[in-house]
Amino acid sequence: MNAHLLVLEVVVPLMAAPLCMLLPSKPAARMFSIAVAWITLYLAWSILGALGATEHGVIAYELGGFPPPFGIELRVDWANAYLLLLVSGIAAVVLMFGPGSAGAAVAEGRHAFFYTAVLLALAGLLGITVTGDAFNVFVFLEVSSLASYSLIGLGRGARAPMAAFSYLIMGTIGGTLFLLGVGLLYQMTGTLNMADLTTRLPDVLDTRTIVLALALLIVGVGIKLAVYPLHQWLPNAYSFAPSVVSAFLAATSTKVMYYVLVRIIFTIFGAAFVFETLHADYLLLPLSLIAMFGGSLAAIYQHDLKRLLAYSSVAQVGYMMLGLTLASATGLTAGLVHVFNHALMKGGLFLAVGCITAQVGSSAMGDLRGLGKRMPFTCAALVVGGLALIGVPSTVGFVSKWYLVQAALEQDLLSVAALILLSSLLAVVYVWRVVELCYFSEPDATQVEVTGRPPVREAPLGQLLPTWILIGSTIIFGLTTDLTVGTASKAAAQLMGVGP
Amino acid sequence: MELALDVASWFCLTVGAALCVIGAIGTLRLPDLYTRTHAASITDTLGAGLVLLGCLLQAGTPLVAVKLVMIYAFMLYTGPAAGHALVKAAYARGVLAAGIPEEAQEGERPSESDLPEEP
Amino acid sequence: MSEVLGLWNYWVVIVLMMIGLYIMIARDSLVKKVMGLNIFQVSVIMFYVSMGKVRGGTAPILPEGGAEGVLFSNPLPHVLMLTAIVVGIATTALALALVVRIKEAYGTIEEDEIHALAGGDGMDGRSAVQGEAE
Amino acid sequence: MDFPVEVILFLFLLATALTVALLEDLFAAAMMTGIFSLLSACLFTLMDAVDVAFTEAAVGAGVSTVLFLSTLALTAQREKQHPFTWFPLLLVILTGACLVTGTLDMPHYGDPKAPIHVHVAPEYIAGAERDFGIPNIVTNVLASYRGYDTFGETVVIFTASVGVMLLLGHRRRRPGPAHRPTITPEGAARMRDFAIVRVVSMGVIPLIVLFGLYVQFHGDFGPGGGFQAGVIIGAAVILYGLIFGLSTLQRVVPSPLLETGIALGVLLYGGTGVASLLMGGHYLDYAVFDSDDPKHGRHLGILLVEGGVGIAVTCAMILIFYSFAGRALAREAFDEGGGGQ
Repeated sequence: MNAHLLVLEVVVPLMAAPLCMLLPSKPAARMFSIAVAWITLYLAWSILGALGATEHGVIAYELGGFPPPFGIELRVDWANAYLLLLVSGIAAVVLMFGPGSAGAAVAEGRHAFFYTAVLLALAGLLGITVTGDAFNVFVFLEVSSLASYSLIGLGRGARAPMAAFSYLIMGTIGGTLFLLGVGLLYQMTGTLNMADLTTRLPDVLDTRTIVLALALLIVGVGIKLAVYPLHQWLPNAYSFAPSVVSAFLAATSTKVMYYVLVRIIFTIFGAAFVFETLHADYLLLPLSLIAMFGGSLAAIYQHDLKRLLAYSSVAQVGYMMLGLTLASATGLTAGLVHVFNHALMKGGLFLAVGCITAQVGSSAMGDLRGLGKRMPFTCAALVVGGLALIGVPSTVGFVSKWYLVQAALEQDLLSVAALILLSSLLAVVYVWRVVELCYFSEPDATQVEVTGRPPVREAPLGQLLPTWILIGSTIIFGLTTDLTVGTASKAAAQLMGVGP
Repeated sequence: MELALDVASWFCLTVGAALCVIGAIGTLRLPDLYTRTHAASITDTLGAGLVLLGCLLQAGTPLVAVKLVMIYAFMLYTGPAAGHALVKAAYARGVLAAGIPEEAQEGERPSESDLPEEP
Repeated sequence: MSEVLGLWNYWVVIVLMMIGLYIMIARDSLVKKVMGLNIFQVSVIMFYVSMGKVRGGTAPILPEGGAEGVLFSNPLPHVLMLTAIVVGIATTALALALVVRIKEAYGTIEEDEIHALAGGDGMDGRSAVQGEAE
Repeated sequence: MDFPVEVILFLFLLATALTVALLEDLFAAAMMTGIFSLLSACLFTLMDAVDVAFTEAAVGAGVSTVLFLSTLALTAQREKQHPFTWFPLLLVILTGACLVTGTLDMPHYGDPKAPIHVHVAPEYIAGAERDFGIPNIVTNVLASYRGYDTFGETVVIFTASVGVMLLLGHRRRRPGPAHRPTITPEGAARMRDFAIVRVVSMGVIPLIVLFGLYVQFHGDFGPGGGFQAGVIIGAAVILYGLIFGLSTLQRVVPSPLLETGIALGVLLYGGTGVASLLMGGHYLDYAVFDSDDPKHGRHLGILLVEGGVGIAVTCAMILIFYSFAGRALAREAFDEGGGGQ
């Protein structure tokens, strides 16, 4: 069984999805999908363990028994093993939350379809992460994207389908540009296997076609990753989607796309070509700095908590891109650590918003007034998550910013280090707005009467538990960094070609 | 023998192609939907039929020949039916024929109340 | 000159792609956007298929007498593009389903009118709240 | 020799694409997109990609046209005129210029010495006869070397139908003023009154299904395979629904049956892989199915996975049609959809 871990990681959720659709009842589908997500988490953990036992830190699997580059190869090293653990872990926790507001949008008797779609999105993301074949990335990218478009379209209110449609148009442009880029690479080298591409690309690196291929791949992935200025779909998609879907996508989808970008730049093309020959950092570095500030500034002016978090995601993608652009082992470690940490905090925060919308019926900032007394645990989760976003010591945010600043200082980019710290102050502003509303302002008496809803109570345990698992782990992984930083630094060393 | 076959097939192909062009001109130039459909049917049956016959004469194996015959049979069967459905739908929707006064076309078509009302 | 003869069809495909892309980003009608999406994807498929063509080659199906001395076009792009076509129709179906939902919610499928109805370009928090509460 | 034909077809394609861009009548534009697909299918045939051409014709000119027309019947028939803006045009021209620059170092069209023709592909052509004995190399590569991609492809179509059912699968609880409940039965009744259409379709539909089955099982030898067969059989069933009404069709093929079918199709594909795992091979390694004769085992495996694709795609096509037709507010979906067949 051990030998087939890689393929099982994808096939288990992939085959569970149609099975889940056939389940007759809502609780059965829910329990089944949770179980499947935990199995994938277990498999991801085993893969990480198996990787530690190997000599070079690489596990490969030949699908259909055909040797690469003829058949499709699955190939896992430290970077994707780390991502597998993150994605399956988030899915395992988020699925426990239940469908939230998406439940209302699904027709009676079709509730299993919601879980089917989540499992498909999960399978797609795991498939992207585990594969060693460039075209296969596209196939699983589309599986996960199609599932996420439909999940976003389930959001409450009239605007969710429009947000999903805009995302679909942008996402398909991105996916198709990616496909075109893969096509150009294939045309110049004759292979689709990533490892084979790495060996065959140096012969043709000086052609304009390869430069174009790189540009297409970066733009294609950049759209799905919401790299500034290609992020326009993200705020609407995250704020109109059901909260649980926002939590899942914010914590996994962009993270996997970040991994794909890292794989393209560092494994396929090589950092030397991208950053020393082409000087992509001249473009990417300013863009990531603009994202950090633009995203945070926009977040400050939002009137809706979900939208605030969505804009904060744009800023956080900026931090990750900054780590990548620094093109050093430390920078890459910082980027990868931040991927993990941001997934924990954003997942937890969106779940907390899910608790609030389930009780209050809205995520508008105004409705947060005085919520600290009525929903103490949920608001505490918001505060802890917010502190992690700022980067307060003993939270995960501090760890990633520490490494990021260190990487900037390593290259004598003092100004960049200063900007990182400065942008954290912006996070303080928008987090403080939330804290102030929750704890230091009284609920609007008129508002309560107008809405005429039953008094707001604390969210049920079934929703609080997953929220606090994620929020709690932002503290745990802020204190013990062995798993995150340890694995990320191994992955970074491997990607830079220095390590084992 | 070879030559005779070639000549015959060339003849069929050329005439078939010419008929297709005539059908196309008719579809563009005729005044209304009904006459245009009529022109298009030339392409459907005669033009395509002759082209297929020309190909049939060039067919090397019986399998190919049988396939070509089946294609033509299918076209003969479905083409007119599709044209019929199209024209009848247009008629029911109130598309007028050219050259006939509008009043003369009233009355015979199903009245609007028979149709499910518009959203 | 040899470039013109050797690369012209890639250029035509690029023009087609750009027409599709233009429809997607410039037109306001959502259905029209999906049509542009179709054209864009078919052009990329055509790009792949043209690079699989070998001059003087034939379709990659082994003839009955054996494949001795027969030159085949490259089958791999064909295989990949079959998958891409399926992805294309799947995306189209989902996009059109969303369009139907949007029409039901707003009564129009013109993007600018939807934004006007939704209040601003979607950057306004108040309208986000209304959307949520509906 | 085929050079001028290609040039002419490309010119037609350009004209069609421009027409789609300029037309304000969305029905006409939908038909033009169908024609665009058909022309591309012709070009694919010239470029030796017969399987791709087949699929594009069935999907682009068939299924997606029906989907477009059903959507238009539910939404709007004309596009509004908008003032012209320069920015998108400039962006597109710039992108196009970059792409053209990138093509300059490419191997030329049809060059037999291009990297893609010398590196991996020769093995596929040699292996088709040596290891598989399947004449259609495309079917062979699709189901064996890249069988995992094809599994993903089946899941893509499954995902799309799950998504469409999630979004459109339920009736609106409170229809707005502009909407009426579905009027499918009446709309269909009119088509049913067309005696000629009814009789012809009763003759044609079984033939189409038969042809679909031929495509399914002949895919090893000629162009075709599970996906194309699924689309064709699905189209036949949809045609039946267009003529005899959605409610009649749903009595014949009820929705739950299709939902089970699509799930089983995906499971059959994935299950073939799991079976090969359990028999000691790698995932989707069909050779283990017959330890004495790997060729035979591979045949069996390819038959099974193609069957899975066929079942899943047939059910997916019909389910997607159900979701749209179930929302049909006007009879146009049926009239015009029937004309588009």
